[in-house]
Amino acid sequence: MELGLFLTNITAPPVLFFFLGAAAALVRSDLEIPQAIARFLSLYLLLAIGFKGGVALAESTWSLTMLASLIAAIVLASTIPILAFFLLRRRIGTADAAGIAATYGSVSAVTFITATAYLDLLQIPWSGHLVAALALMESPAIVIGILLFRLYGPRDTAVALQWRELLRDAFLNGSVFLILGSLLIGWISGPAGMDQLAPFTTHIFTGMLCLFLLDMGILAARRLEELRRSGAMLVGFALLFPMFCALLGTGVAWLLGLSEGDTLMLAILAASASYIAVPAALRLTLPEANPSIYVPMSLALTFPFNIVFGIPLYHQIIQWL
Amino acid sequence: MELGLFLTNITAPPVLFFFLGAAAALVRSDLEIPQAIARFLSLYLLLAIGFKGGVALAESTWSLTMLASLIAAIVLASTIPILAFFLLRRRIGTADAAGIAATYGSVSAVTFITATAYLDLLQIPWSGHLVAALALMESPAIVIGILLFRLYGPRDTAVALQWRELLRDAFLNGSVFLILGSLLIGWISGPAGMDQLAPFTTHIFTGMLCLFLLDMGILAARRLEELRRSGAMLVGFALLFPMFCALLGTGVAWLLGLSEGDTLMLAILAASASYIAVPAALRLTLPEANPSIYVPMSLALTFPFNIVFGIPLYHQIIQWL
Amino acid sequence: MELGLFLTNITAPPVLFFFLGAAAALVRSDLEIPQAIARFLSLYLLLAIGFKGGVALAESTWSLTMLASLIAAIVLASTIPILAFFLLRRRIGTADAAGIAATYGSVSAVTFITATAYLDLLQIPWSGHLVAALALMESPAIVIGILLFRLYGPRDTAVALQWRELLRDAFLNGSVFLILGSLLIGWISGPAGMDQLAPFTTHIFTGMLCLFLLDMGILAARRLEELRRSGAMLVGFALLFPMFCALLGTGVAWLLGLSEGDTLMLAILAASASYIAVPAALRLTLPEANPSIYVPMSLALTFPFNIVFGIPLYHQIIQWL
Amino acid sequence: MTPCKRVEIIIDEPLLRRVLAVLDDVGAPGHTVYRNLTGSGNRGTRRGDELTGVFNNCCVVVACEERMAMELAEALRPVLKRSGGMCLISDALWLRH
Amino acid sequence: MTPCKRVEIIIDEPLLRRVLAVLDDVGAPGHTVYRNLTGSGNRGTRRGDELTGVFNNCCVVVACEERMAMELAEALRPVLKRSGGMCLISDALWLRH
Amino acid sequence: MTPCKRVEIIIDEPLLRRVLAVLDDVGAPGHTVYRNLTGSGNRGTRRGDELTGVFNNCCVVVACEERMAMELAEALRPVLKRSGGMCLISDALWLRH
Ligand SMILES: Nc1ncnc2c1ncn2[C@@H]1O[C@H](COP(=O)(O)O)[C@@H](O)[C@H]1O
Ligand SMILES: Nc1ncnc2c1ncn2[C@@H]1O[C@H](COP(=O)(O)O)[C@@H](O)[C@H]1O
Ligand SMILES: Nc1ncnc2c1ncn2[C@@H]1O[C@H](COP(=O)(O)O)[C@@H](O)[C@H]1O
Ligand code: NA
Ligand code: NA
Ligand code: NA
Repeated sequence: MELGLFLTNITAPPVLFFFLGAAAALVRSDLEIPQAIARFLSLYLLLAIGFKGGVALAESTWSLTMLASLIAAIVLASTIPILAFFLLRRRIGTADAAGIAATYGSVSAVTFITATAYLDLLQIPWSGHLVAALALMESPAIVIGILLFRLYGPRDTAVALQWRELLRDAFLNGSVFLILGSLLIGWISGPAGMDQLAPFTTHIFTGMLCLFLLDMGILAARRLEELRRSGAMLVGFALLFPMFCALLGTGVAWLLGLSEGDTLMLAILAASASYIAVPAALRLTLPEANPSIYVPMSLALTFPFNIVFGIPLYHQIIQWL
Repeated sequence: MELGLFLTNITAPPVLFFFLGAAAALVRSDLEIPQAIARFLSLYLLLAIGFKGGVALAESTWSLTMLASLIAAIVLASTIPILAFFLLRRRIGTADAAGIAATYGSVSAVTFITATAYLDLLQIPWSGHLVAALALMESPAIVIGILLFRLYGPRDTAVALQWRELLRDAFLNGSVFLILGSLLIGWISGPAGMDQLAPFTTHIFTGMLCLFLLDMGILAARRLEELRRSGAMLVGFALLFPMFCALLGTGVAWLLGLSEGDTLMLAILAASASYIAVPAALRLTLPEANPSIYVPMSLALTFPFNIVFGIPLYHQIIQWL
Repeated sequence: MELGLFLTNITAPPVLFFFLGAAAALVRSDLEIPQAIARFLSLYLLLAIGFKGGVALAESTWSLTMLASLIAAIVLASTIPILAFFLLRRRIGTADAAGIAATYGSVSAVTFITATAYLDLLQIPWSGHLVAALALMESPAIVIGILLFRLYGPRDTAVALQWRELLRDAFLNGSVFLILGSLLIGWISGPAGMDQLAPFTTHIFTGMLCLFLLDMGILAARRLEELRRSGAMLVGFALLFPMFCALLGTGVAWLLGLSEGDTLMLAILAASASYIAVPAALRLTLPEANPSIYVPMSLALTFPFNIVFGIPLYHQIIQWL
Repeated sequence: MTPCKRVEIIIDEPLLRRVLAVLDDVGAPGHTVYRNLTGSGNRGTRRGDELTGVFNNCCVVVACEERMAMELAEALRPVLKRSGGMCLISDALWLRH
Repeated sequence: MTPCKRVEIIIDEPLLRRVLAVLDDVGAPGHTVYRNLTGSGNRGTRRGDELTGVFNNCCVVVACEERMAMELAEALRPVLKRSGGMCLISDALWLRH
Repeated sequence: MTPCKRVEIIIDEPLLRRVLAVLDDVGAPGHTVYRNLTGSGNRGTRRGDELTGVFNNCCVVVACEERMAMELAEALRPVLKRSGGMCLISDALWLRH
C-alpha cells in the first residue's frame, strides 16, 4: 500500500479522535461520554447521512445501475452471513456462529460515514443511493443468522420462534428506520430542504463525527481485554474476514461497473460489521449467543481495522484494478 | 383551503420529521430519543427563539400596538380556559375540566416555533414581541384552572391551596423563565450579540427543530391509544376547540390591526395547548386531574393538528379576510 | 476600574446567560439542564478549546518564551497550593486546608474559555500554547494537596497512599486528557483540519458556551447557601486569594515579557480554581476533606467573581502596567 | 448492626418534593432517591417519556426506627391517597460505622 | 398495612419487554422499573456502556401476594435460565391508602 | 429457592470502584449497581447536580450467603467510616434458575 492514502486517512481529525478515545481507555483515564450523548450523536449521524443521501438521490437521474447495486447490496448482505456461519460453526458452536454471522453480514453505519468523510476529503464523488444500500444491508443478516441457528442448532430449543417480533426487530429497528426515513425526507425536500438544513446536517457534521469517534475509541479499547477469552482464531477471523468481504464487494462493484467512490463504499459496506442493530436484536431473539464474543470482535477489532487500515487499503486495491 | 400553503407546510423538513417519528411509534420501531436529549433540544429551542425575539425587539421601535397585543395575549390566555372549563365541566367532572382548561388556555412553544419556521420559509415577517406574548400566555391559565377547581370542585378538598407554590410553579417555571430571560438577553446584546450567536441560534435552528419534532412525533403517536379511553367527545374537543380559539385570536388581531404574520402567530398561540409547563405544574397543584386525559389530548391530537393542518388553515383564513 | 471593559464583559451573551441561570436558581424556578447535557457541553468546550489551541500552535513558530511560559505555569500551579495551605491550615484543619489548596492551585477551564471569548470580542490576540499551560496546571495541585495532608495531617491515617491511583487521577483525568489530546490533534491536522472543523469548534462555540454558563449559573447559585456554614473567613479567602494569584500571574508574565492577551490568560489561570477535576480526584484520595466546603467556595464565589469582575479587572491592571 | 425498617416509597417525580417535605416533618434521619423510573399500577402505565418527568416515577428509600416508620407511613397516607403511588416497609439490619 | 412479597428481578434491558409480558400473563397488580443499571454475575461484567443498552441491566420490582409471587417465580424461571439474570423475593408490608 | 442476604450499600459515586474492589476481595458472587442517586444523611444533602458526579450517590446490591454478608459488612466498615454512606442487610429468597 502506498503511504499517501494511509496518511491522508490517519491524519484526518475523526480518525485521530478515535485514537484519542482508545488511548484514554488504555491508560484508564476517567474520560467518558454519557450514554445519552452517544445515542444523540449516533441519531444525528444517521439522520444527517440519510438526509444527505436523499438530497443526492433527488438530484441524480435514475439508472439501471442504481437498481442493480441495491440488489447486489442485498445479495451481499445475505451471502456473507452464510459464509461466516459455515466457516465458524464447527469450531465455536452453533449459537455463537450464528451470532457472529449476523454481526458480519450486517453493516456498520459509522464505518460507512467515516468512509464518506475520507472520500469527501479526497473530493472523490459517491452516490446517494448507497445510503439506501446501507439501510437495506442492516437487516437481512439478522434473520438469516436466526434461521441458521434454528436449522442447525439443538433440536430441543423449546421456545417457538416469534416471527413477528423477529421481523420487527430486524427491519424496523431504530437505525434502519431513521436512515430510510431521513433518506426519504431528503429526497422529498431536495436541494431546497438542504438549503435549510445544511448548517446542521453538513457543516457541523465532521465535528460531531469526531466526538462520536472519540466515544467509539473509548468503547472499543475497553472491550479489548474481553477478546483474550475469545482466542486467536476469532481474532484472526475479525481481521481477515472483513478483508475477504471487501474483495467480494469490490468484485461485485466491478461487475456492475461502479465508479471509484461507489466501489469503495460497497467494499466498506461488505467489510463492516454491526455493533448496534444486531446486538440489540440478538439479545432478544438469540439469547443463546454470547454478546461478549460477537460485540468485542466487531467493535474492538473489525471497526478500528476498517477505519484505520481498511478504508485506504481497499481504496488502494480499487485504484490498482 | 388552497393546496399551496398546505403543501408548503407538509413538505417542510420539520413537519416531515414529525411524521417520521409518528410512523416509527405506530409500527413499533425501537427508535427512541433519550429524555435528556429531548430536554436539551427543548431548552435549545426556547433559548434560540427567545434570543431571536429579543434581538428583533432591540431593532424595532416601540409602538402602542405592541403593548396592545401583549395585553390582548394575556386576555386571550385568561378567557380561553374559562370557556373551556364551562364547556366541559358537566360532562367530565370538575377536576378534569379544570386540567383541560389549564392545558388549552396555556400555549405550546413548539407549535409557535414551527409556525415561525413556516413564516420564515414563506418570507413573511413577524414581530419579536410575540415571543414575549408566548411567554406571558403560558402561566395565567394554570392559575385560572386551579381557581376554577377550587370554586366549583368538591367542598371537602382538605388540602389548603399553597399560593406561593402555585404562583412559583405557574410564573417561574423553567420554560417561561428561559424564554423571557433569553428575550431580555437578546434585547440587551442586540445585533452585536446576534453576530456572535447566529450560527448557534439561527443557522442550526431548523435542524435542531427537525430532531425535536422527530421525538414529538414518537411521543404523540405513543399516546394515541390512550385517547380511546377518553371518548369521542374529548377527541372532538381537542380538534375543534383549537380552531375556535384560532378564530378568536384572529379576530383580536384584526381588531388591533396586526400584520399578516403577527395575526397568524396570535392565532396559533390561542389555538395551541400546553404539554410541558402545564402538566408539570398540575401534577403538584391539581393531582385530582388525570394526566392521562389532558396530556394525550394536547400532545397526540391538538399539537399534530395544529402543525400539520392548523398553520396553513389559519393562514388561509387570514388571507381571505 | 474604568467602566468600559467591565461593561463589555457583562453585556456579552455568555456572562448574561450566567446571570440568567443564577437568577433562575435564586427565585427557585425549576429550570434545569440534565447532567448528561452539562457533561456534553463541557466535553465540547474542552475539545474545541484544545483543538483551537493546537491549530494556533501549528501556525506559530517555536520560541523560548513559549517554553518559559509553560514552565512558569507549572511553577505557579505548584506554588499557589502551598501558599493556600499554610494560610488556612491553622484555622480550618489540615484536611480541608489541603482540599482548598488543591482546588485553588488547580485551574478552571471554563473561566479560561470565558476569558478567551472576552479577548476575542476585543480582538486582542492570545497564544495557543496557553491551552497547553491550562492542561499542565490542572494536575500538580492535586498531588501537592495530598502530600501536604500526608505530611501535616494526623499520624494515624491508617490507609496507605496509593500512588498509582493518585497519579492517574491527577494526570490522566478526563479533562486534562481531552484538552491535551485535542491540542495534539489540532496541532497535527493544522489549518486544514480547522477548515473541516471550524463550524463545529468555532462558529457555534459562543452559543454552546452560553448554554453551559446558564447551567453554571444555576449550579453556582444553588450552592450559595452552603457557604453560610463555611464562615466569613473562607468567603473572604474565595474572593481575595484569586486576586492575589492574578497579581502573581501578572508579575510572572511581566517578567517573561508576555503580550497583553497572554498576560491576562496567565493571570486568569492563576486566579481560577477548579471545580471539576479536583473534587473528582479528592473524593477518592482525600475523603477526609469536606466537598461541601471547597466546591461551593470555588463554584459559587471564585468562579462568578472571576468571570464577572475578575477578567475586566485583571485586564485593567495589565493595561496600567 | 442495628435492626431497622426500610421504607420504600414510589411516587410521581413531580411530587418528590412533597414527600421530602413529609420526611422533614417527621424528622427522618436521611433518605436516598432513585429517579427516572417507570412503572404501572392503578393509575395506568407510566412510560416516563414525557419531557417534563410528569410520567416518571421516583423511589425514596428511608432507613429508620420502627416507630418513625409507622409515623412516616401515616403522614404519607394522605399524599398517596390524593395522587397515587406505593409504599412498602420491610425489615433490615443497619451497619453502624 | 398488608403483608406482601417484594419480587425483584434483574435482567438485561433488551429483555425487559419479555419480563413485562410474563407479569401481564400472571396478572401482577403493578410494577416499577429501574433502568441503566450495571453489574456482574455468572455471565461476566455488564458495563452498560454500549450504545444499545445491550450491556445494561434493569430491575423490575413487583409487590404482590405470596401466591402470585410463587407463580411469577415459576413463570420467570425459563426466561432467566435462557438468558441469565437474578430474582430475589422478600417480605414487606404494603401501606394501603 | 435458597435463602440469602441482600446487602445494599449507598456510597458516593466516585467511591464506587473502591466498594467494587472490596466485593472482589471477599469474593462476592455478583452485584448490581444503581447510579445517579441523590439523597441526604449525616454529611448533608447530596443534590447530584455536579458535573463530576461528586455529589451523586450510587447503590450497590449484592445477594449472597449470610456468612459472606457478614464478612462483607466488616470489610466495608472502614470504607464507610472514612467517607460516609449507608449499608443495609435484609433477608431474601434467591430464585435458582
Ligand atoms: N404492585 C406494584 N408493584 C410494584 N410497583 C407498583 C405496584 N403498584 C404500583 N406500583 C408503582 O407505583 C406507581 C403508582 O402506582 P398507582 O398510583 O397505583 O398507579 C406505579 O406507576 C408503579 O411504579
Ligand atoms: N449475587 C448477585 N448480587 C447482585 N446482583 C447480581 C448477582 N448475581 C447477578 N446479579 C445481577 O444479575 C445480572 C445478570 O446475572 P448473570 O446472569 O448471573 O450474569 C448481573 O449483571 C447483575 O446485575
Ligand atoms: N436513613 C437513611 N435512609 C436512607 N438513605 C440514607 C440514610 N442515611 C444516609 N442515607 C444515604 O447515604 C448517603 C450518605 O449518607 P451520609 O454519609 O450519612 O451522609 C446519603 O446521601 C443518603 O443517600
Ligand atoms: Na458486512
Ligand atoms: Na391556547
Ligand atoms: Na489557580
